[in-house]
Amino acid sequence: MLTYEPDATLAHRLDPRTKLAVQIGFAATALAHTTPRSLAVLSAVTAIVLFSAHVSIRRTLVDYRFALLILALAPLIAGVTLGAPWFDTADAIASGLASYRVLLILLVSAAYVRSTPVRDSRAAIQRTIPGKPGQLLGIGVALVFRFLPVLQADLRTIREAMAARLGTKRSAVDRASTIGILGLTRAFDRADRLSLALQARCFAWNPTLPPLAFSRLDYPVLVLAVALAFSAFV
Amino acid sequence: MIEFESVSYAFEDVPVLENVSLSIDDGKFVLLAGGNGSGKTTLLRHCNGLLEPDSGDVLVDGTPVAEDLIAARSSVGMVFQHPRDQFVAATVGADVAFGPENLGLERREIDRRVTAALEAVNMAGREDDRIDALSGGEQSRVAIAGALAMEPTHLVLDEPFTGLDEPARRSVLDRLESLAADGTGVLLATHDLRDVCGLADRIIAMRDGCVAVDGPPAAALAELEGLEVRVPGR
Amino acid sequence: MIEFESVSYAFEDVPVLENVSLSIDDGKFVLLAGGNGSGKTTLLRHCNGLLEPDSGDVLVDGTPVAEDLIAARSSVGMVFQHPRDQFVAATVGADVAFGPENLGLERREIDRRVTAALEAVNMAGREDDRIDALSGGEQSRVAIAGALAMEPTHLVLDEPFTGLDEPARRSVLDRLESLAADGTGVLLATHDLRDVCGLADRIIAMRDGCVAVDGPPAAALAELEGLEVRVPGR
Amino acid sequence: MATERNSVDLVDDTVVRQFARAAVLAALIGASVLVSIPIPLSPAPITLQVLFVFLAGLVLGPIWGPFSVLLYLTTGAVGLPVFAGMKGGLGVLIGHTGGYLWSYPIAAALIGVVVHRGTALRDLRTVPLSLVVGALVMATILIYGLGTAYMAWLLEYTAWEAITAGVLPFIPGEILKIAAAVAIVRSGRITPVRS
Ligand SMILES: Nc1ncnc2c1ncn2[C@@H]1O[C@H](COP(=O)(O)OP(=O)(O)OP(=O)(O)O)[C@@H](O)[C@H]1O
Ligand SMILES: Nc1ncnc2c1ncn2[C@@H]1O[C@H](COP(=O)(O)OP(=O)(O)OP(=O)(O)O)[C@@H](O)[C@H]1O
Ligand SMILES: O=C(O)CCCC[C@@H]1SC[C@@H]2NC(=O)N[C@@H]21
Ligand SMILES: [Mg+2]
Ligand SMILES: [Mg+2]
Repeated sequence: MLTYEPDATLAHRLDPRTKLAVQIGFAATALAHTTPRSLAVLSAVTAIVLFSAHVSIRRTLVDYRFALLILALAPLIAGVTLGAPWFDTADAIASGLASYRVLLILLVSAAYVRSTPVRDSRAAIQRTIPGKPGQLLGIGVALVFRFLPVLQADLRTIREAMAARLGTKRSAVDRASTIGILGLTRAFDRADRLSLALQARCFAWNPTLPPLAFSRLDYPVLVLAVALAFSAFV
Repeated sequence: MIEFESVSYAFEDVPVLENVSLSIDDGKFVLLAGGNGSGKTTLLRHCNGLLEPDSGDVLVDGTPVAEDLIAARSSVGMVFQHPRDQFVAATVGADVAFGPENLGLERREIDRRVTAALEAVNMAGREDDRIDALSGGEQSRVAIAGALAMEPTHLVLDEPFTGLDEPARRSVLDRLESLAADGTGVLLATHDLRDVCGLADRIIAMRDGCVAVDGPPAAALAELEGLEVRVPGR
Repeated sequence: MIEFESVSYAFEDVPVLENVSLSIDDGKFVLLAGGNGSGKTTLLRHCNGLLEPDSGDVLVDGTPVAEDLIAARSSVGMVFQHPRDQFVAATVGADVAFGPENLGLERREIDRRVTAALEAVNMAGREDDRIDALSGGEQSRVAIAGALAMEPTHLVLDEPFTGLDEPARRSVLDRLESLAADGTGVLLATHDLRDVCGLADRIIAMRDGCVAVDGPPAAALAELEGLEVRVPGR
Repeated sequence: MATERNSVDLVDDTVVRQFARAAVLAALIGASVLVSIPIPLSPAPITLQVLFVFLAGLVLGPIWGPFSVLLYLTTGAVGLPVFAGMKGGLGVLIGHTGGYLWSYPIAAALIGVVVHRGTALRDLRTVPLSLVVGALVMATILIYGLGTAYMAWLLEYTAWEAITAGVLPFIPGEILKIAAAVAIVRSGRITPVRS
């Protein structure tokens, strides 16, 4: 699975806001252009981005194999017609090019995922989105990061608790509904206890934010991001 | 009898148990001591197949656990380190009855066992209480009752005295003693040997995933120096 | 100083605290004893406004908690009975830093406190460990560190020694002793008075939601008969 | 010390309570994608996300429900593997299932507004069943409308192609999810925070 990995690549050293800007600029221009020529240019940009984060294209494509399959399927669905000629090649090609750009967008965001720890993303959100919503979204991201494995583990624990006392002997429906209801109530119990923990630890609107600063490296990349965004209009 | 034959286990790539061999005879009261992170919980979870060894074998009454999980789980009762992980129902009575129900017992026998188990932990008459409205120590008691009600031939307890008050602790200890006298094998993990080591037939102490000390109390106590365990007189 | 003035509290219609009055002076080490369900946790949760009394008043440093929650929450640090209820971040370092961050301290000071708190619980250098991958006792230690790092003027601990091994328990006790000596008010709920009552300035014991005994250790110990608490020599 | 404390601006307790629920529910939506069943008929897999979007609107209401879903989208955007098939990244939000994802917060808001009629949350057991079901059906229509429209635009499908690929295969599943959501809130095990 594609997740953050500590490293010292160019992408790892960039400010998360710069990397977000690049993704947005890239997506904007990719959504605007589907000619083979522009897709060739965008492919080159994608390759550079992936290289700068040491993302292995092969591993990423394996991770995204399902999305790939889907995107390969898209032109077929688009090409099939209800009457003669049964298959419209022009439609299929148009859809094929359109889904190829979606693949490029996915790959570019893979570079961000590989190179950005949650702490950085949280800091970027809190510094970019003003006021209380930004604050809550930032902390919220950190909390989801904590609770995602916890809730997954809860489901495992419930299954273990049932297994340890031979719950495996019950019917599948009985087991599934126990796991479902228990998993859900446990999650909401956790939320209510989390709110006590936040209160006890002085959860405030104006905490010290994680450190974050643009470096010299960021400016040229930001210029690139802006250029990409503007190229959407040409 | 529960036997470990050169069992090793690692979480991902961190080794936690290394080449552990031991056996717990029926009718013996065995203590499992060791510092935080020494591998006690990991060891106990092998006894009923919640974890499977990476190498080596765990046998219950002569059969490898993996070969007959149902047999292992009906003869090994387990109290989890965190009582809340163990609950599968919303009320005390329903939770304690869960195991006996899965054993396919008659309703009369189930009720008898639930009552007896709740008495042993000083929670008689609390069948209809909601588990999430109990205090911490009361929850620990219900977790113990859940395992007792299965009347297993081996009982494995992971720091079961957490949060128990004095009469409850006394009562559970008495019950464990009389169970052992009647032939149940009891394996109890704890940090504090001070007043249980008088009851034990044997003490096993772990360090860094290995069995460091294993023997009758008198001999074992002398060797526990440096093992991060509380002993009488220290 | 933390003061309770005839505080009563009921969960729905079940009375849990009845007319509790007491005060905890700065620099005193006070033990709170009592059987399961006697109301210790409920009482402690009033100290920083996690619960509000149905009648009566709780004052921190002379101000009613409800009137100035900020003061109460930043000056009363709390360790929960279940360490896992207390975590708000995915890694040890991020969790311990959460309190100081919300107090708006400078990054340097935050880092200093995190390091010091982790040292006090024998977890130095474990900042980047994932909390979910810690053993039970290691989690208890991190929970204590989270409260210590807030450097509160009152410290409230609900059975903090749960699952701690001997060196960690010793280290935490030492830290509590030296904090009390430096003026922090320490209120520690526990079932086992055996080796802490030598350190205490005062013992409060509860029964059925009322304060049953309150006084210096020597006098209190003599009155604890029948109060479901472990005392030395019993 | 005193000045330092005065500068702390505590988050209100009722806000904390709803916020904590929103965060945990966002994590729950993310955990639910462990079950993603690819189907050959469609570029989108079968998932349980919509069930939790329903619960967000029903249990958290018109403000915190959409917030929770928005938080889910944000964590996905910054790379947590919370989207279908355990994927993450801003790209997914722009990709072929992006329309569905963007419709989720709007759907949660719609359910919250219809069911609770305002920011003070109602006890769900007192809300007429028809209103709950009606809200869920409207939300479903919204999700599929936006989801398929975006997919059709992005992948250059005609309207009919988009409907066969983006709507029809999911209808039976959607009926089950509505039934499950209704059963859960009627059971009374999970209730909105009422102040
Ligand atoms: N899920 C997990 N993933 C990775 N490592 C783990 C996991 N669970 C435990 N560990 C590690 O395995 C080691 C042994 O853990 P275990 O829980 O068996 O210790 P223990 O002896 O029961 O400790 P305690 O007295 O604190 O309960 C610890 O160092 C812990 O960090
Ligand atoms: N959320 C709740 N709803 C209803 N009743 C509760 C709730 N929490 C606690 N109680 C009841 O209040 C009483 C006191 O609980 P409390 O947790 O304060 O006890 P305690 O002294 O901390 O016990 P322990 O030593 O077991 O931790 C118990 O009888 C418990 O059943
Ligand atoms: O990439 C994602 O995470 C979004 C997947 C969208 C799945 C859609 S939502 C409506 C429909 N019903 C399903 O079960 N799956 C699709
Ligand atoms: Mg353990
Ligand atoms: Mg308690």
